[in-house]
Amino acid sequence: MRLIDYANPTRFLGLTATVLPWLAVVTALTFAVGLYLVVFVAPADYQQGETVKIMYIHVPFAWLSMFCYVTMAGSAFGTLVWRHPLADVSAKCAAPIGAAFTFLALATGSLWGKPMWGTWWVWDARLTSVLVLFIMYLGLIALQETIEDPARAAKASAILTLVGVVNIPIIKFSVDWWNTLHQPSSVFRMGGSTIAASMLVPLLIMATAFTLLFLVLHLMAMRNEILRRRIRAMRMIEAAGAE
Amino acid sequence: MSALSALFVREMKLATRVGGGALMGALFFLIVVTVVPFGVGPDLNLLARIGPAILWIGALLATLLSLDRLFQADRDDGGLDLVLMGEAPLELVVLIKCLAHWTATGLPLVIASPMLAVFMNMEPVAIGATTLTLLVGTPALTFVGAIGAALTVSLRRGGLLLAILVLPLTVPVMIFGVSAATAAVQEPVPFATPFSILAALGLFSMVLGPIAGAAALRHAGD
Amino acid sequence: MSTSVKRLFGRSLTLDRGGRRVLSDLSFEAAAGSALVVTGANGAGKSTLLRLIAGLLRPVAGDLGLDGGDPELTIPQQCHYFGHMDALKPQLSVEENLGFWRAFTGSADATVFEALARVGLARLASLPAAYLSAGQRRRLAFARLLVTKRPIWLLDEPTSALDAASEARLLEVVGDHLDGGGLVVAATHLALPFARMDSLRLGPSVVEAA
Amino acid sequence: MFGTHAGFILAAYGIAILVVVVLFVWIVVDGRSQRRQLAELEARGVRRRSAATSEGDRA
Repeated sequence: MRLIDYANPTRFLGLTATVLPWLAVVTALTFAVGLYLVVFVAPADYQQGETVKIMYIHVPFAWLSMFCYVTMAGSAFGTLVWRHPLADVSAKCAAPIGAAFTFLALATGSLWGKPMWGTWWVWDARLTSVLVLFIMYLGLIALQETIEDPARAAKASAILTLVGVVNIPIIKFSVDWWNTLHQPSSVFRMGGSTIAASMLVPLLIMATAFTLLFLVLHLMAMRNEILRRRIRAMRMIEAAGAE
Repeated sequence: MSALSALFVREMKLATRVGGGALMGALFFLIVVTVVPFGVGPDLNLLARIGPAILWIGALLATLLSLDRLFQADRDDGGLDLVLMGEAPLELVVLIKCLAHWTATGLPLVIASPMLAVFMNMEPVAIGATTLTLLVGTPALTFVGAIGAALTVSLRRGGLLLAILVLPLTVPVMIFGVSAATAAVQEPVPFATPFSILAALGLFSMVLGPIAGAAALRHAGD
Repeated sequence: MSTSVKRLFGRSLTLDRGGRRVLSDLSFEAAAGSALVVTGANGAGKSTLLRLIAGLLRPVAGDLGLDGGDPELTIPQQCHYFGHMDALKPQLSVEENLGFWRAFTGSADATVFEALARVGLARLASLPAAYLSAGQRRRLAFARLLVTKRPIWLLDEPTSALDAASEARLLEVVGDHLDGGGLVVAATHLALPFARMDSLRLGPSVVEAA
Repeated sequence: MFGTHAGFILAAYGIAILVVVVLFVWIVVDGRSQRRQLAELEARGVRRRSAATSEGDRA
């Protein structure tokens, strides 16, 4: 765990204060390059036409929806095993960002699906799994928002996150089984064809850009959360000292 | 600021702050609607046909399950005693609490319903009709549910009992809500008739709910 | 308040709770400007009497009356009830909690900040009530009696959870209320040194009378 | 320039930008409000327990 290296939240605040502006600049540059390639260079797909442009954001969102959950699971592990204070902060702050990216994966997928399949939504195995993931994010946020004490909230949501990790393969398997049993024909396969390099390069750059964006947002949210906990602690001291 | 507007503002603050759970109802709604296709299968035509009913059942359950703390929180901290002693008529207090609860919990359900209707593969007309019926019908569910919340205010496990008590009372709202929503897509049946009955039920429950709820709360202390 | 209150009285009050007779043929009289201190063992019916005056419980026989006061209002509407529970929402700040009761109860008296200063919580106005200690919660609940004007104060164990300094401050505020022509009925098992007081002792005989 | 499905493409990019911007603005606004509250508390002379102990450690 890299977070162990700077166990002290104060040091974390200092370090991120110097790193964040640079990271933001790199993110913006990567987006500029990626979007340039997507708009002016990348070719239209011979089957899907120009709608393939949606892929350059849809795939990064789908990737981040999983990456974000992995980040949360790692942080949850850090919370439960090492009881590291920054680990709960990381897990808590990743949840809303992950939910937003998962929502965008669903929304952009729907906007891509309408012209391609003629419907906004199908209960395809892959889509359904992402929807279940989205609900799990919202459930985690709801759990964190319901428990007022951050330490207790962190433990409870860490357990739920890890239970989710154990369950994800089972959910994926059962959803595959459920759908193929009923309706094998309408399953849309994205990884079916190999992607040409002229599309792959912009896609990878966009994926990198969104991953960097996630890092920037996550670090910013973590800084806020550290301050929020400090304020909470200070208010409790103030209440105790005001007799 | 008058007593009742102060009450509305406080209820909204409580609902939207940490632990208030304003959006919990909408989340529950989403889950109910998502689970249905796992039960009935992913057949889009079937889902489109049962879509309005599923949305209505989801909204009904989400409303009832979110109502159990409507008066209980106030009773547990002693605030209800002060409200009972106050100059503001208890019926209006119940009405305001219901309106605040609907704004914080029911309105998000209505706003979420077009999105969930897409999952049900519903036609644009059906989506519009269902959303409209939910907009008119969910306040009725809240007002009727408030009677159950007031009756179960002093019980430890009131939540499930509340649903048992109130579900039969919501049958008329369900019937006319779903029939108005389906009438919009099925040609021969008129939309306006069931819809106006639904609106009438909404207005009726807006009167009945506060009166019955206030009566139940007055006797809860004895 | 058109006229000030003169006298609160109960005649032959009888009250049952859960099939048990808690008060039997009880009469009392409390005059404005002095405190009626109700004492008695646990279960003697002290809290019940206060809840009865507050209109939260109904007697099976007997009646309550008030000389003076606002004829437009019922007795409970002229009472402040300071019971065991604090009626505070932990999610709201100290100021918001008190501000709500000030707006809800009507006929505003002191401002929120004046009342908070009076109970020594002015510094914590913006703090969520969840962070308060038991004694601070109690004082905040008491501040509710200061933000709106009601002539009759019903105090149930008012000094529980308070330290000596806070208790002295509370007694001073109650004394001011009495000086201003207010009426206090306090239930307690401790000796409360009010300047002018009458006492009403609820004995076990009351319970056995059932 | 995006062919017959321009509306869908623009809608996809539009909603992506909207959600990301809302998320970003929310985080920035939240950060400002936290820093403001911290400054208020510090102005009132409230001190953190950990700050006190870390000074104590150094001493």
